[in-house]
Amino acid sequence: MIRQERMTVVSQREIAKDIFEMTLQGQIVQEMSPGQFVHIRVSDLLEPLLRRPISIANIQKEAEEFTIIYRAQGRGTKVLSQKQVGDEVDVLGPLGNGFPVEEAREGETALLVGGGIGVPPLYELSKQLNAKGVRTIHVLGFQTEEVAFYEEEFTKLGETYYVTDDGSKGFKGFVTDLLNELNPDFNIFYSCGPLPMLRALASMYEEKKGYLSLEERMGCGIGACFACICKTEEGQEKDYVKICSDGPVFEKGVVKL
Amino acid sequence: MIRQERMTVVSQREIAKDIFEMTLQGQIVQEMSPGQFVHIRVSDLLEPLLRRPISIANIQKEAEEFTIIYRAQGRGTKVLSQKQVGDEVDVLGPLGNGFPVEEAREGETALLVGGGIGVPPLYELSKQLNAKGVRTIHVLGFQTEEVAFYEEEFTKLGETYYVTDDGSKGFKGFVTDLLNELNPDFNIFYSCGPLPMLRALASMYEEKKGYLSLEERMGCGIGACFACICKTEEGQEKDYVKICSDGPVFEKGVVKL
Amino acid sequence: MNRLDIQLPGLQLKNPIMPASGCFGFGREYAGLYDLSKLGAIMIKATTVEPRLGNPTPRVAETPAGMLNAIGLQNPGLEKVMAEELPWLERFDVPIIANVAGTTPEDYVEVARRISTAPNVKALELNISCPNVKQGGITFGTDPVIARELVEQVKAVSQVPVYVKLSPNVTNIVEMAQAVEIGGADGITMINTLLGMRLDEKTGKPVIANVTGGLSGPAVKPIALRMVYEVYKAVDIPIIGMGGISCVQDVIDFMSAGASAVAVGTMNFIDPFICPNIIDALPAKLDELGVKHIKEIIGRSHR
Amino acid sequence: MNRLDIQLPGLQLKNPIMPASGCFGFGREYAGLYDLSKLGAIMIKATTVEPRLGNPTPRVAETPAGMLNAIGLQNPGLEKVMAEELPWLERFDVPIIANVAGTTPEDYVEVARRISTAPNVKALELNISCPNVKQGGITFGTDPVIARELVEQVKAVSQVPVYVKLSPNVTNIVEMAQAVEIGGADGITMINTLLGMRLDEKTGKPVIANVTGGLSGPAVKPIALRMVYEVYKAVDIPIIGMGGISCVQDVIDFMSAGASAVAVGTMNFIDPFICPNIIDALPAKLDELGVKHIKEIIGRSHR
Ligand SMILES: Cc1cc2nc3c(=O)[nH]c(=O)nc-3n(C[C@H](O)[C@H](O)[C@H](O)COP(=O)(O)OP(=O)(O)OC[C@H]3O[C@@H](n4cnc5c(N)ncnc54)[C@H](O)[C@@H]3O)c2cc1C
Ligand SMILES: Cc1cc2nc3c(=O)[nH]c(=O)nc-3n(C[C@H](O)[C@H](O)[C@H](O)COP(=O)(O)OP(=O)(O)OC[C@H]3O[C@@H](n4cnc5c(N)ncnc54)[C@H](O)[C@@H]3O)c2cc1C
Ligand SMILES: Cc1cc2nc3c(=O)[nH]c(=O)nc-3n(C[C@H](O)[C@H](O)[C@H](O)COP(=O)(O)O)c2cc1C
Ligand SMILES: Cc1cc2nc3c(=O)[nH]c(=O)nc-3n(C[C@H](O)[C@H](O)[C@H](O)COP(=O)(O)O)c2cc1C
Ligand code: FES
Ligand code: FES
Repeated sequence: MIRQERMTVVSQREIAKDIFEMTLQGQIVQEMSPGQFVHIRVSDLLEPLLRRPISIANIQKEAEEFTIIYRAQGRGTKVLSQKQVGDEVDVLGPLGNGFPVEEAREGETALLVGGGIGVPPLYELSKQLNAKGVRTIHVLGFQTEEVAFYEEEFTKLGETYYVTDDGSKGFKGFVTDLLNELNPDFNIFYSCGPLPMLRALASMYEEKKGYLSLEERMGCGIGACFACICKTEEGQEKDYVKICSDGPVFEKGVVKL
Repeated sequence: MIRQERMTVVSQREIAKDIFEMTLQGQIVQEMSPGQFVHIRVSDLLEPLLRRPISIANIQKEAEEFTIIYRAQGRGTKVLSQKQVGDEVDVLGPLGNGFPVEEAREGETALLVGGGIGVPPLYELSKQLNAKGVRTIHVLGFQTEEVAFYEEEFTKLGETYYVTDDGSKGFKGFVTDLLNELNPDFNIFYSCGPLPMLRALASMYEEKKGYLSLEERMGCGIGACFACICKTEEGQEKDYVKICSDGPVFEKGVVKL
Repeated sequence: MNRLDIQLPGLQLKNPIMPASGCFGFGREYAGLYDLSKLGAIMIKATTVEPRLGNPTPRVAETPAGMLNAIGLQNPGLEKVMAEELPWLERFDVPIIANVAGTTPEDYVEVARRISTAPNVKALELNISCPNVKQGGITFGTDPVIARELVEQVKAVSQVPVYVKLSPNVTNIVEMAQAVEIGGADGITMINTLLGMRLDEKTGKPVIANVTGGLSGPAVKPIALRMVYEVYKAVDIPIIGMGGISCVQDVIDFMSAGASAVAVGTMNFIDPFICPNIIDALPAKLDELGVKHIKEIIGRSHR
Repeated sequence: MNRLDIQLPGLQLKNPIMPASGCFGFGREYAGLYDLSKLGAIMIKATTVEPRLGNPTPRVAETPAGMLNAIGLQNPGLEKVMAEELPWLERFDVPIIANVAGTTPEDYVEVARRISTAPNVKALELNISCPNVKQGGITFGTDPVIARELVEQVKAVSQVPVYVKLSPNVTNIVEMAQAVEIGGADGITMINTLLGMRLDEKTGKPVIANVTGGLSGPAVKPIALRMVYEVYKAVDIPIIGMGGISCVQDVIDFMSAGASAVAVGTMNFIDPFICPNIIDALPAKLDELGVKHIKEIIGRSHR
């Protein structure tokens, strides 16, 4: 169930240039699953006004804590990055439908492809896949080394490749370039990142089962305002889906990319 | 000179119901005098937007600290009351022309009459008067005991009388009622508080030299926007004064009350 | 004693608080959060004869204390609203106000004729003020003669009272209000959004794919309040006020200016529980103001 | 190389940043804070033939991300402005834009004729959009025919180029802009304030003694930006844009939408150093955008 909760900041640190990792404590953690997101009110004042959608990156149910990783670039995320341990944050969540962990079976291999601030939700996904005995390969794209993060964390869980636009870390180029070279063997892929990346992946692995997490500007985050519409491919039951409540994760082939 | 400074909160406490005492540290303290005010931006965000004018209640030049006492009632002052020690606050000041301490001479007696949140600036005034050997009598009006403050502080400096609307502390009634009974002997009076009180005082002590501190809603606080105009009595050089830059303290008889 | 009930043409409101059209879908999402029967009424999303997919995305953008939207009247169309959405809403004890939109007068008439027969639709809200569609919408809302004629035509077919939703994007809001009153409107709802724009910081191009969008949220409240105040003085039909309501005090403000009830739009997105929270907070507010029934507040600015 | 200079009719601007009329007095107060020669220009407070005391107080009220004002064109009158304020401003190396107001066309003509002869007045800004005075002001700003005629009369007597300040309180801003262009305006300044209101929480009565006030500040920026965007497409004279500018990005936004220069109003009250701060921040912003001269930004939303 979707709930609104004032959660407490347990930790906040800058883990890469303008990239913050924040851990929040509260009850709604119990209902979270990988690929879902929360809608965060960064200030109790009326400006910035709208909530910010941020993916769930790490869930720790026993501690009632979850972690987000976000880029403090615009006005709202900058305000968020100024919160201190002990401050309260108004969180609406968990929202949307996440990555289907159940679609990968024990012993199979899952390819996880992330780009920039699309990388965070893949971490919890990888944790849960590994927990059920799915092997994971991580291919993570960033602009430069400066803004890359979580190398240690991902490496612990499986084979991990970094790709940067300028080659400052790992492979130079696009994640799809690396994938072409690597030609990994896998049963299913999950991805979150910029649209061009998702598009390239979807056409590259047309034959494979795959799940893609999309982004759009949001109003309500719960399906009421029709802000985050995405048209579907021919032959789907509905003409459109709402990214916030039908997604943000869709099976490849459902939405027009 | 008027300056804008990010000052640091050194202490903040609730000293009566919804009445906060906040001490700020910074360089502009050096230029402050009693009866002047500061214009405070309560948030770096765009809402609440306008600065709040608050009187200077206590100046400690050696420590580079000054104190304000304010009622957290509206939106902006409530935000201010949530600031914690170590937070920074954007202060414009010192502003306006304060109480002329020099008009009272050593050995003379000054009557200080305050009402509600008009009481704070009288504290620094009393300190400075006492420092130069002027005897002070304090008559302080509040709605109820709950919202009264600084009894100890004022009592240390001179004879102090409290007046409340409901008699819950000190004399019951208006400050002017008490003054009628008390009939104090003094050379000069200084006052800050609600307009009806200032009006009553001005007519009660028509013969005496007196200084009154006025309030008006402000925009700029420095004399540029013409928000805080007050008409003057006949015979004055100008038709109007600006409370922020010509005042907030005026000699009795200058402005139309 | 119910201190909050309000009677308006066609509407027996338990309380004067309702979600504004387009900010609450057809209620399904919020029904997962709280009991919709708590609301005074529900203004459902604009309905047109045919289903509409609306404008391309991005459709929303943030502005200082406000937001822009250019949804473009996306809705499943009259048939589906009649067959699925309205019957589903019958489970709640709450009157529905159907927001009616179209491209031509015939569209409006057709939607009004049909939708006004739904058992839980107690009133229509003629949307002559949507700034986000090329045809219809706002053009009906900026010309008093066209507006009056449209109201007359819709009144002729509607089975329930007709409220007209005014656009703030006009030189003279009073003239528009008087025109729809003459046309036979039973009430006025106001205001719809103000036309605005945001640019992408890097490219300088409009953020909203439709170039401009409708501005709503707290930023517009002073404008909405002024317009309600002016219209209250000039017409004899009741006003449902909206535009930036974000707290119980804002409700008091709109009713003081002359609104008989209010709608909350944008703030549902920021605080999904805002409507029930405001309803719960109203009695204490009335105590504070020394008022027995909320009706006593209506129009007090003018007294 | 100066990357910020802008040439406009009558105005050689070092940079496109100037304080907006009424938000900077005649410069004296801000001159105590920084060197006014740093500014691109100064738009001085509205000047009328006779001295004016303006409206009763309260004259300002806060709103979400904005403020209302109803100063009512208080000013010392033409004689004193000519004799004291303008000569005093001559010590700064900065062009003055004189804001001209009045009750009748004759008033406007009289002020324009005289004030345009002051040596540092390089342009006039015809204020046909003040919402806070009963007569004149906004009535000239909402009727295109009356506006055009007034511009023609003022142009006939002015020694310097005439900019016309448009009111946003109209159905069709483009029509107004085109009318003043036909009337001979050399440029347009926009926007003035939007008519709004705030009520006292306890009494429900208007906070502003004049009942309504003009809304300004960040809240109105999306509306102002949309209007600049629309007018830029429709006229060939330059625009000085304003309405809610609060940071260097806002300047880029207004110029992207089509303004050749901008004015900062309300935010001077919140951050008295905002104009010089923005000027200092502009070069780095241009670097970020990969632009050599700020001129290249003008109108880029349309390209
Ligand atoms: C389902 C979902 C999950 C996301 N997960 C993450 C995450 O884990 N980490 C992360 O750093 N970012 C994530 N994003 C992107 C993040 O929401 C935006 O970067 C953020 O909202 C921008 O806000 P701002 O205050 O920095 O920018 P501003 O420019 O102040 O934002 C203005 C408005 O535009 C919206 N907006 C701007 N950019 C985007 C965008 N790219 N996507 C959606 N809305 C946008 C904002 O939400 C806000 O309403 C996610 C987005 C979605 C839709
Ligand atoms: C020169 C001067 C000195 C002052 N000194 C003190 C002091 O020492 N302690 C104290 O508690 N109060 C003082 N006040 C009053 C104080 O400024 C207001 O109580 C405060 O601005 C209200 O802000 P808010 O956020 O609580 O209310 P809101 O209702 O959010 O205020 C909305 C707007 O109205 C203005 N406003 C509301 N009430 C007043 C008022 N009474 N006077 C001026 N502006 C008002 C606010 O500044 C703001 O712009 C002083 C006022 C002036 C003019
Ligand atoms: C996302 C969104 C969609 C809207 N859709 C409609 C609509 O379909 N019909 C309508 O009459 N008004 C629509 N509106 C306008 C609102 O009903 C309301 O009049 C306006 O937003 C002002 O109220 P607010 O400031 O509380 O949001 C919409 C507003 C928003 C923000
Ligand atoms: C207190 C105040 C006084 C103003 N006085 C004038 C004036 O005398 N003449 C004028 O043309 N505009 C006047 N304006 C309007 C501003 O010049 C400007 O057009 C408007 O405030 C929008 O800009 P902003 O949002 O940056 O304030 C005034 C605005 C304010 C806030
Ligand atoms: S954000 Fe409102 S429907 Fe998706
Ligand atoms: S507050 Fe601006 S002149 Fe006094």
